[in-house]
Amino acid sequence: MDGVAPYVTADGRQIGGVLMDMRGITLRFGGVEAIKNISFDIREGEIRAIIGPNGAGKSSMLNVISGFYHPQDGEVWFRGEKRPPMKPYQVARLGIARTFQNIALFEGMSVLDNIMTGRLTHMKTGLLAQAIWKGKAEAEEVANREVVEKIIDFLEIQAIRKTPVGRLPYGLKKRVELARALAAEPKLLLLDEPMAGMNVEEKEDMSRFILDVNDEFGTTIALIEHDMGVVMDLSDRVVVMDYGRKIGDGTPDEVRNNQEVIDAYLGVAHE
Amino acid sequence: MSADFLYGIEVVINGLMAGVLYALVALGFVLIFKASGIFNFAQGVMALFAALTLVGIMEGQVPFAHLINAVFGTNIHHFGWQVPAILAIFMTVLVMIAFAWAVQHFVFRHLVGQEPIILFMATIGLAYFLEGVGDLMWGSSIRTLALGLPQGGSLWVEEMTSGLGGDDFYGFFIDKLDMVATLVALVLVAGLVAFAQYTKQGRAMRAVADDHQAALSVGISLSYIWVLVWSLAGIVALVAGIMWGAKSGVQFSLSLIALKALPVLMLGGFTSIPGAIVGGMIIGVGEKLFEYTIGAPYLGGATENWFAYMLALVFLVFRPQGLFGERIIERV
Amino acid sequence: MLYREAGDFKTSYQADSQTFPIAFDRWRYWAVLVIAFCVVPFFVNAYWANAILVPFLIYAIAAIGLNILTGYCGQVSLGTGGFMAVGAYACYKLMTSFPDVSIVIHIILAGGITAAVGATFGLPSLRIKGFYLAVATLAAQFFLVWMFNKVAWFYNYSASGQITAPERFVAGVAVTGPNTAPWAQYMICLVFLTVCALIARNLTRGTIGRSWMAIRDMDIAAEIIGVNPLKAKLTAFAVSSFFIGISGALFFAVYLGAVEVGEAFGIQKSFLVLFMIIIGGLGSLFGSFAGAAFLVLLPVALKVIGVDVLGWPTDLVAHLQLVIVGGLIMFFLIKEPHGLAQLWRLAKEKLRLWPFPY
Amino acid sequence: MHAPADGGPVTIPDLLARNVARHGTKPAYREKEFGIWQSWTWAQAAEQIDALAMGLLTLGADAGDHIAVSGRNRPALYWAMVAAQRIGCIPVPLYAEAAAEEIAYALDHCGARFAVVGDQEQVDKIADVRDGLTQLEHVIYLDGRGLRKYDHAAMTSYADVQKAGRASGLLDQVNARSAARTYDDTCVMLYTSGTTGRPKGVVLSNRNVIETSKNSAEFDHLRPDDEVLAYLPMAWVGDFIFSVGQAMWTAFCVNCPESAETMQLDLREIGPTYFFAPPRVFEQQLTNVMIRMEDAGRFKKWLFHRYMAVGRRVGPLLLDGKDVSTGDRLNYLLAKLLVIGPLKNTLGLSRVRVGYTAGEAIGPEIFDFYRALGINLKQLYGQTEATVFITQQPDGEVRSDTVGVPSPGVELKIAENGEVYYRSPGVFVEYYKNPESTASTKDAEGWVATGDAGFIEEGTGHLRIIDRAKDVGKMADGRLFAPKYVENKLKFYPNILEAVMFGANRAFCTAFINIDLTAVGNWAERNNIAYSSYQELSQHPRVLDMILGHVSEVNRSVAADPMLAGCQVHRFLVLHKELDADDGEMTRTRKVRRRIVKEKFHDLIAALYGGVPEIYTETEVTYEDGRKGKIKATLVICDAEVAEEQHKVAAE
Repeated sequence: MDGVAPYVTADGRQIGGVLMDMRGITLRFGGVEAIKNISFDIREGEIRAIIGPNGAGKSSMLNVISGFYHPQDGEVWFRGEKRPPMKPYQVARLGIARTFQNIALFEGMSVLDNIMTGRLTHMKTGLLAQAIWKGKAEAEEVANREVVEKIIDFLEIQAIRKTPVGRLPYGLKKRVELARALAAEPKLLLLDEPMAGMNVEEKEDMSRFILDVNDEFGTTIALIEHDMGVVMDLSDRVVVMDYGRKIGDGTPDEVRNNQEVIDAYLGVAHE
Repeated sequence: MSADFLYGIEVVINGLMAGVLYALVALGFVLIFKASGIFNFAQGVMALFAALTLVGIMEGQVPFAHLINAVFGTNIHHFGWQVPAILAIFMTVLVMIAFAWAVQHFVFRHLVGQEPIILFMATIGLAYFLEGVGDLMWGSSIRTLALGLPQGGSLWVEEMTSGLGGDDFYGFFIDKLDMVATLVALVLVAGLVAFAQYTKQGRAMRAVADDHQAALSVGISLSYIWVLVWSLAGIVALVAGIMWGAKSGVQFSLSLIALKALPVLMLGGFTSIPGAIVGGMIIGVGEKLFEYTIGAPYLGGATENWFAYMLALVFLVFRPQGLFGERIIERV
Repeated sequence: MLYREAGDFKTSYQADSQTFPIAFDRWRYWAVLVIAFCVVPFFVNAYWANAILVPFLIYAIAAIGLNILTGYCGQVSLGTGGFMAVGAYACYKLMTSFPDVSIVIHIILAGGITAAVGATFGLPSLRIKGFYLAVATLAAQFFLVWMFNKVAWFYNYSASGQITAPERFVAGVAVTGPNTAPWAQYMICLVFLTVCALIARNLTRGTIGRSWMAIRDMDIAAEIIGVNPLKAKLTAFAVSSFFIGISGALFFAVYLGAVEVGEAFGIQKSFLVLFMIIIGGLGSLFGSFAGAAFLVLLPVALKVIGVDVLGWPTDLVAHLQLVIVGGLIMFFLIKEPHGLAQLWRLAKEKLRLWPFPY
Repeated sequence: MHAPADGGPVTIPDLLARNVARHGTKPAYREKEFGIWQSWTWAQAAEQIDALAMGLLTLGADAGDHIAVSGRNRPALYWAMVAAQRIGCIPVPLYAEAAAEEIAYALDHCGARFAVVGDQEQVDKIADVRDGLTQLEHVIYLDGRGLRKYDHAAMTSYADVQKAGRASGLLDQVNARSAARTYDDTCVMLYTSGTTGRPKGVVLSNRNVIETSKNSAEFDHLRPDDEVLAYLPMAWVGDFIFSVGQAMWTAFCVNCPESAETMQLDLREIGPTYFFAPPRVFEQQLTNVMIRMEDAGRFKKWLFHRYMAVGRRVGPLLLDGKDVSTGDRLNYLLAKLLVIGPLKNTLGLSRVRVGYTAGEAIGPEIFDFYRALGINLKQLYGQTEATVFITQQPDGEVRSDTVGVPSPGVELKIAENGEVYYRSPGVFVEYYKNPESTASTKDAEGWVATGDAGFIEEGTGHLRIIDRAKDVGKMADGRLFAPKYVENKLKFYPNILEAVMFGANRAFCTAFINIDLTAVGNWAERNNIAYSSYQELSQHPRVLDMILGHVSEVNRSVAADPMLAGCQVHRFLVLHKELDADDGEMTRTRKVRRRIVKEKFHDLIAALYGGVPEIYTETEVTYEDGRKGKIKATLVICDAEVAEEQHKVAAE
């Protein structure tokens, strides 16, 4: 399964070579081992799910990928290069964007501004040019606004463009956060429980958007999700974690039939 | 022993004594901060206000005399009686408790759940407000606080220690008032610690500090605790006010001196009582020594104004959570 | 009620993201500018200039500066007084060392120097947050004031320890020194304020402004989506200090003329400017103006009512002022944390929806 | 009527070329997209059109082909129609929200080889019925969202077609084709939603469209700097004339909203100067205004009512240029400042110079409301077969109860049975592939039967429409039965959405009534009346009371008119469901299909005449997603107060 040969999924999407490779990642907080020597890869164009019971270390893993936590052990390879220890914002510039488990929008800003912040990694003009505004800064602003508007249109949030995010209902906030991540035009998109706390309808919308994103922009997506149904529908391959260990890795079906997984995860779910 | 060294010692001793006072005020901060997460910038002004009130009551001054005269064209100033110190102190304590209740009831009850920085700015507003009220009640002229506390250098100590360092050392010069202050402070600190450790309210206080929800769930009334800590802070402020007031008169600068407690906290950490004490000592000794060794000779003196802050600043850069504060693990 | 927006549509992003997207606001803005530049100068007299206009203009600059740091970037600073002092003394040293360079240059340079100092004191903000930082900035306040007091070089060894602004001219008109015309004082401050406000607006509307606000609203998330906290915070400190430095320079050179650091730039000044932006509205340029105007007018109003009308003693009124200001701060933080600017915004909303309630 | 002697423009493409020459750099089309109003000048639009035209050639479009166009109003789709004309094809705009089978019928009937559609929704609809459509060769879609995985064998994106076109360099061929078109060639074919039976394809020639556009544009002094909002179905003749015919003739700018939901917002942003809306739109707007004002504070309410009163009194007079006392003028000025101005503005109507309503009679108070705002709102009477204009109201002669005087170039005559006939340069060529209907509608001299009964007022020369000719019947005792007339009076109450009258060959009249959910629902909220469903609300005693009140009032006013006194509603019931196009009870343009309603609810009608107090019924309904279901209900039958017909007595 983990062969690096590119292949084509059932619905005709190109899955390319390895985009990100986590090798023997180990993360400790003081004495506690949140992640124990885990290795897995994420490949171009696929939707990769990370599942597992609460406290399995999923979020920690995402935080390692986005450079927020620094593993004591193991290597992170991105686009064929070993990634040196980096600050989160440097990781973002590599083209890795993410959303957060409990929404982390900038409450004080409008939807548009929030999404525009997603473009920061693409903005170059210096302080002076911005102070003058006319010319370089404005041109850059407009150019990026165009990109952002496409995304706004794509996620169907035109109506709330200028609303302060503070006033939005939960479901929409989640969507805006996705928009902000997309605005970075990431090579790898990390979604931390994109559907947590949503009703069925909202979940369906979100799933549709995730698929569309992967489909239209060919963005590689790694997501954490509790809703097994959703995961099985969405993802091409699944990593299963339990107590910081990797206990399964493969296509949804393979995982579904993996005894250890059933015991550890589905078992838990059935209680 | 060389005279210089001995003078150094003397400086340290004086520093320690000053430090104890800092620690005392710092405790006021810690109490409130632990219980309510409010960083009370007004602590200093509270000291000033307490001292003013004390003086005012003792001299039998009519509160708000100014205002009343201005509004009604009357010309009253004093009731014409003197109140004995003990009674006056007692009354002042009552005033501070009333103040504590008012603050809780009119201000911070409405700010529950706000970000700390907002609360902090609110206390700055409170400081202004209280200063104004103090001036309105008792007038803003510099007052002397005559509690009959011993003043001036202690000859006894001087004689005891003179000659230790040969002819050019005349013994330690240590102000009696400082000694008294130190004693009082020590007692109060001990008292507060004991209170926090062994009394019911004390335990409740710590419960609240640890976890509001939990405290609520076991039936502790937050606002009661908050009034309590504000009252304690008020009393602490009173003592500090008395000490400094007796030393350098009751005036606005008093509230600035109290600001010294801030760097103390930054050293000690906002949540740690021992931290506050140790921090106080460090600051006290540190600034005196610095002034003695570098400040006065090379920098033109008066370095106490900023040394404490600089020290804290530099220190913080290397240990943001302070000496005893627990490390914060950031999550997303 | 006054707004007529039908037919006021935008066909380009430039138009859509301009400062005053609504035509009506645009006209009002120009009207204000015209009055400020072409009308007021002819009527301003010494009293109005000294009591209200000039201090307002100067404090507005300072408030804009602090608002950038505190309101936009979320870093509370109590060092404003100290930084104003830097501006003032830098300006003084420049004026006296290079007498034949234009004062305008000096003031701008003074801003630059203050920016450097501010950035230095901003360094700790990378490690310490919230009121830890606020207290840390007190270090700047006390240290700087002390320094300008003790180091005679700064006040050219003058006996009084004061610094006094020599007479300087802009386009042949005296703008500093004893015999400066009120309108000249007013004009130079107005020009500086206008330019500063424009710069501030441009910075806050664009990339850098967004990274500031991102840091303010949620620093961790901000860093993860690509904001470099070091850059964001330091630029905030630098830009903020630049404005504050300019205001300090003007405050000394144009407004007071002679300054003793302790009283002119003491910690009270820091609080005053902080209060301006709290009352005016954190994170709003308009708020900076509103706050400055409010806290400049309040004492004047109180004095007029208290002393002139009611004939109360001055000190009493001064005390009342403390009570009122302190009270207002708490009131605003409780009732309207976004200050006058928010009230303004709401009023505007109502007018735009008129006659409908929503 | 013959082609312009000066050899002036004889086709829409000609007009386009003329506009490019005269107004090349002036905005011709705007669309709210990506947060701003994307704009195209006449020159740019022409380029886009040519590109598509050439693209269509590369796809092998032949002269005379029909090209279907379907989707929400978008510049690109308007261009598609002109592009079709450029290469001698006939554009056939279709109703975007029409059901798949309706679309299938149209596509099949006109034998379209190409279809230019908006988005996935349209593509899917066509895909559903594609097997049945032998002629349809290629679908061109505008918005590729979600279409990436579709089989593109017979499907291409609009942009790609244009690209291919630009690459092909077939411009000469395109020009040759459009040069070949004459004044009497077909300009467009429009399917009438037809209140009965299958839709008919109305063929309109260039002459029809251009002459009409010219006349009507001159009639209202339309100018190149006018702005219209194109939001009504493109398949409707009105939209074709306003957004294509008149737009091309006068070279004004056509603005397309971002989506149906944001229409109100976009309307406000654009602030059109020339505005058309069917009565229901004005009704809705008014209802919303009233509802929103309900929540306003005391003072605002008082202000609103005080100055709206002033507006009602003075506004219309000023509009009609009558002389008004200075006091009133000042008063109105105040009203304008405090209420009317802002109100107009928030509604987005403050710039409207000419506003039209048509299709249905409009309620007097609605009409007066807008006139009070100082909006020059006029009525016109028209048909697809007439290329819209039959009669319209000149400035200064506006009234709610007439439909105006004959439009320029239109002749009217009234048949003895009261049916209105007209003849004009706009009279359609034929019904496509349907000679019988053509013959039955249009006689040799070109007179066309409107199918409406009406009469021309003495003095004013204004036409008044009573009702559909075939619906004007006789009652058992021979008195005149004009249901529409009464129904409209009923519908003028905001609480009543629809009303259907019965009484032909009966002793007395009865009616079905649909309540307006927005209005009644809001009313219920304010009087805290709880209800769980439309059905429950519709049968709530207090609702019935309210409706009863309305009906009785109408009866009184009807009784006042001797001719129609017989048409008072004696008994009525409030329907448990809204009449709906999806259930075939209405046309897409929301006209009631009487026959179908009669059949479907025969049990209810029986009950109305049977004298029972209530009736249990089951009704089949179609849900949004096309599933069918049954709803059961017991409906209360109410007796209305009937006024004495003393006039008749007086008459004898």
